[in-house]
Amino acid sequence: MYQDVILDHYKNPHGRGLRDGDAEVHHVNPTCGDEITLRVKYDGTTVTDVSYEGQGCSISQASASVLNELLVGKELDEARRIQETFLELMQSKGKIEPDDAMEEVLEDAVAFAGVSKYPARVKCALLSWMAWKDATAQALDAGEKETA
Amino acid sequence: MYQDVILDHYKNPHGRGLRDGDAEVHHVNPTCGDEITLRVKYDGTTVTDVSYEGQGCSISQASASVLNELLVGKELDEARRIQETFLELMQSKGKIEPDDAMEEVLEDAVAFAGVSKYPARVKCALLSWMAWKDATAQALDAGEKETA
Amino acid sequence: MTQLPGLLDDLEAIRKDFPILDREVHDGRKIVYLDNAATSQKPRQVLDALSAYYERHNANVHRGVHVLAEEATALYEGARDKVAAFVNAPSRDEVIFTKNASESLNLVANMLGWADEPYRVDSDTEIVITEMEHHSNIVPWQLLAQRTGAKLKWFGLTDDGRLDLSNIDEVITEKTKIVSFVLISNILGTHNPVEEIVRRAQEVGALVCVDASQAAPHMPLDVQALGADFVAFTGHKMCAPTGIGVLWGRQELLEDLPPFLGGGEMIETVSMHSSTYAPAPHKFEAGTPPIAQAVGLGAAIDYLSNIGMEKIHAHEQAITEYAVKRLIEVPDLRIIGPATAEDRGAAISFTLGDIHPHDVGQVLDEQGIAVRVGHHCARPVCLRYGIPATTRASFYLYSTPAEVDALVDGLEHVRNFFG
Amino acid sequence: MTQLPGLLDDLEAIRKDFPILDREVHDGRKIVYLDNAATSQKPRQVLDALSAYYERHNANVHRGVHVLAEEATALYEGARDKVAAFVNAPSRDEVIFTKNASESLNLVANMLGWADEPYRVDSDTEIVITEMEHHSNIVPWQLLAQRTGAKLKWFGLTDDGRLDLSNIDEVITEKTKIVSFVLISNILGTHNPVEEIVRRAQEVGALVCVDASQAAPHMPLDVQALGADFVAFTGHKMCAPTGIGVLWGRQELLEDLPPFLGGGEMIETVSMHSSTYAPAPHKFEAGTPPIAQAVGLGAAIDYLSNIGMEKIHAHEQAITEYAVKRLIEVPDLRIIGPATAEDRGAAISFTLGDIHPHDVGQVLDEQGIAVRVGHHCARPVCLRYGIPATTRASFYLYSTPAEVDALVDGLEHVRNFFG
Ligand SMILES: Cc1ncc(COP(=O)(O)O)c(C=O)c1O
Ligand SMILES: Cc1ncc(COP(=O)(O)O)c(C=O)c1O
Repeated sequence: MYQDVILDHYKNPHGRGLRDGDAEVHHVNPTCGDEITLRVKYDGTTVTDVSYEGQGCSISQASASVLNELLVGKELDEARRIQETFLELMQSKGKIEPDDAMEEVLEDAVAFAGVSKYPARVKCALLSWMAWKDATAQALDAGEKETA
Repeated sequence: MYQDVILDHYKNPHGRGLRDGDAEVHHVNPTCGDEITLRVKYDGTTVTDVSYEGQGCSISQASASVLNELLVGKELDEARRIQETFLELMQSKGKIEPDDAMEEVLEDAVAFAGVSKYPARVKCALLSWMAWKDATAQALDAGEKETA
Repeated sequence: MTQLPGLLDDLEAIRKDFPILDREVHDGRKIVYLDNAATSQKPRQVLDALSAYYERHNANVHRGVHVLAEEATALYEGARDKVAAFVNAPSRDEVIFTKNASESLNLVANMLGWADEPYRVDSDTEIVITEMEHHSNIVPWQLLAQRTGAKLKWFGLTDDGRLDLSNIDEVITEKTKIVSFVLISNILGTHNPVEEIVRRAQEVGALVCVDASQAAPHMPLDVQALGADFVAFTGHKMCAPTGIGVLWGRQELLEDLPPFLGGGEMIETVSMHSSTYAPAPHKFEAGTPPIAQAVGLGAAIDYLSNIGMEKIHAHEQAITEYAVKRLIEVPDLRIIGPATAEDRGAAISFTLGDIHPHDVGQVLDEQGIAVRVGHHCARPVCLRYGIPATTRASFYLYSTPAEVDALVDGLEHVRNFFG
Repeated sequence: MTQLPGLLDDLEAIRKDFPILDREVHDGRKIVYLDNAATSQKPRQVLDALSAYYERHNANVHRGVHVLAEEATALYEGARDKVAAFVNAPSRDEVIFTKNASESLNLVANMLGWADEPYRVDSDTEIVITEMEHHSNIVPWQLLAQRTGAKLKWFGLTDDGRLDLSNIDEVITEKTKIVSFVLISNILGTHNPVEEIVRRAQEVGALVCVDASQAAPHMPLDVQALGADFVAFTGHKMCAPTGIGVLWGRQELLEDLPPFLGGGEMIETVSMHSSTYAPAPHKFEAGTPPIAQAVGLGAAIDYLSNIGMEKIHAHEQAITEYAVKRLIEVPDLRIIGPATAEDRGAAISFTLGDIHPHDVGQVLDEQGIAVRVGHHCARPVCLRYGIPATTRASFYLYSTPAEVDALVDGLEHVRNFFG
């Protein structure tokens, strides 16, 4: 399960550190103590930044780094599609063999396909993605209230 | 376990029915619902009567009949010795093969030796004997109080 | 062999699956096991599943990152899937593993005792059970009533062994918080009318708990069709190992209700000052669960389902009908409970003249016939019918008409012996 | 093979008794099972006892008059005798079978919550535990405290992983009703000083409950020598099946204290209006007990006793001493808990630089080495030492020095992999 891509992201994380954002969340994986604090920043419907800090295993750390690389700069719809595809892959119990179409969407994140075989580790891989989803919902809520 | 002696006592019980006594007890075997009401009568230290009524299986009924036959007319010490010997036999888990000496003490009651192999039935066989012990203690207590 | 419509075709093959049925007792008599309401025998397939678990996959479940822990977890949680499918649960998370049906019922009683409104049982509220409950569905409610001040009420019985629901509107009232009753009585064999009770309970907003210990082993069980809120049953009566029971509960309830036992596995996060709990079912499974026993229960469910619960039910109905017919021919024999095969399960209680059930059971045993005697953990039923105890013969998928014949012959012998 | 003084002579023969130790994982690697504090493996002898029970003797226990019921009862109650002898209980009636140690500990907490004076835990009283307890010895007391208003207090830990008893007179006071603590910690390995705690508890008239889950499998356990009032442990960690635990309690207490679960088997007599309870231990065993599992526990006790608990303890001490010596040589490895072999059990927790325990465990698993990672159901210990989790290797009678070597080599590989 430790693809080189994963180890690379673990050792050299992208976009790590907390920067200015529209919303912040703190998520914990109670079974193993992995934690993440994550902020999202939007410009209209464009993801302009995802910044984060946390502690955890290589899988949860690498996964946050891949998320940053993949989602920053994307339109919200596209980012959501990526998040959902990643979720689907991680819940596949190793049964999805990523095809070209999926690889195009997920890029480096397809390296996590192997992790989906390990139920105990799926939650690690999903930690930052769930945090992003949550933070995004909060940012949009806040945005709407401001507009209203 | 159903020796002829036991069946005889079951079908033709000795001394059944409640008569005048110095003390009365009511004992129940909760696991099977066997019940006995038993009265003892003493003349000094002589067992002059053991009368009883109850419902239960052949073992508990026959055992009460044997008790009546064995103890009525005996001196208290002798009756106690019989009771203790019977208790010992019943708790032997089938490991005591009654010898002549025991047969002399227990007479018909040696027929219950086989019952001691059946843990579920030992309590049935002991029901009246425990009731007798209890009633006797009460009768003596009462006697002492009168004397005092 | 006597042929009856409805019997399982492959009865001989099925019997071969159960090693103990070859057991000889009392100098070479093949055992006639008619004590299935107490516990069932176990097929080879279940014993093999146990051995395979211990010999190849044994580890503690959840949280492990090593192969064995992952395999054990998959097997344990796989058993939960099987149970969920077996009872047609809307969600696998509604299936709680306990140690037996008694724990399942105590779990419900305790959850309600510690619950917040609107579920809380307290001194202003009432609990309803019936007079034909197993002690395991009486004592937990007596304890709850004592400890909370709630009032315990119950449905009585008719002379022919059925629930007397004539006063249902007085028994189940606006004060009732919970109605707990047995689907099929282990002593009378009565199959109770669920719908009428559920309808009235829902009318007053009471929860319904069904003790399906004598139903789950014998017929298709559909918790959604039952309409209850909780359903309890026990593994050892349905070909599974001892040490495993099930409580099914509706998801919203399991989310709202407080935990019962505290410990490992049931928590989300613990500090010395406070703890939060895992979502159901884990919230209710403190400590290392009965892992191998759950796996065994899964194998038992596979075994029963492969044969088919409908077919098993038909088989037992045929046997029961035949048994009722033959038993009522025995002089002085009185059936305690419905004396027909309608709306009844495969347990038949009876008395035989004045002969005490202990003596009946013992003399049957000498002939290799295993029945149960006593109050069958349902003493109020004996009180109700004014008898100290009954003799009970109870059947299962491997029971044969020849075994019924052996019982009837055995009873003849009992009568002669004490006659 | 590395030879250490104290190792069991017949280690190879012993390993052959455990079928799973031949298991290969990840393309033909023989498993190195170092997760014994989570659960132990089972010897053939125990599996055979289970099969023999189900294939020849299975029946429900107590009250039965047929052969199988008598045999099953004798086997079940025989297992109680074996447990009583194993822990040197003054009476067999002091041995209660539960489903696991967690239930045993919850049973104590609940008995005290419902007890009359002088045992009753209520809002004027205090409960004492320690910061190194397993969640199963924390959460039941938190629940009890919440539900009764009692105050929960605890002993803290020293930097080297031992109980800090310096303030014992402030922690255990005249208000203390119960002191419950672990004999050997499952995360730190610490073996706690019983005498000092028992002395102080007795001084103030508090009861003492000892969680011996990590002690009973590994060394002679003598409840009389301990001087406690209750001792809990669990079968699956000592070669027995899952689904069985033990609570030993002093007879007078068991007589005085109220029941916990209600149901079949635990009663003396039941009517709809009230019930009376059987004497201990049955008062605390509601429903069909884990019969086969108790029989399996009896077989496990025979197995361990035949080898000898003293010898098993010496073996594990030798392995642990060797493991500590080798582990502290691994760069960046920090032992969480006593870093010596004195007064410690055979579980060793550690961190490895910044590498997360999940990663350590996973890469060890790829090499066939099974360890546990996480908070080991003792999260307050992780909080205390400011770490998210640990990696834990834990040994048993079948562990070998070669397995310790494999672990150390495996850790080297982990360091290189993430280095
Ligand atoms: C110290 C300690 N106490 C209690 C327990 C709980 O045992 P069980 O999970 O069998 O209930 C464990 C093991 O998990 C333990 O290590
Ligand atoms: C109707 C009924 N309810 C509950 C139980 C209790 O089951 P267990 O003893 O497995 O807890 C039984 C069986 O003993 C039963 O027949």
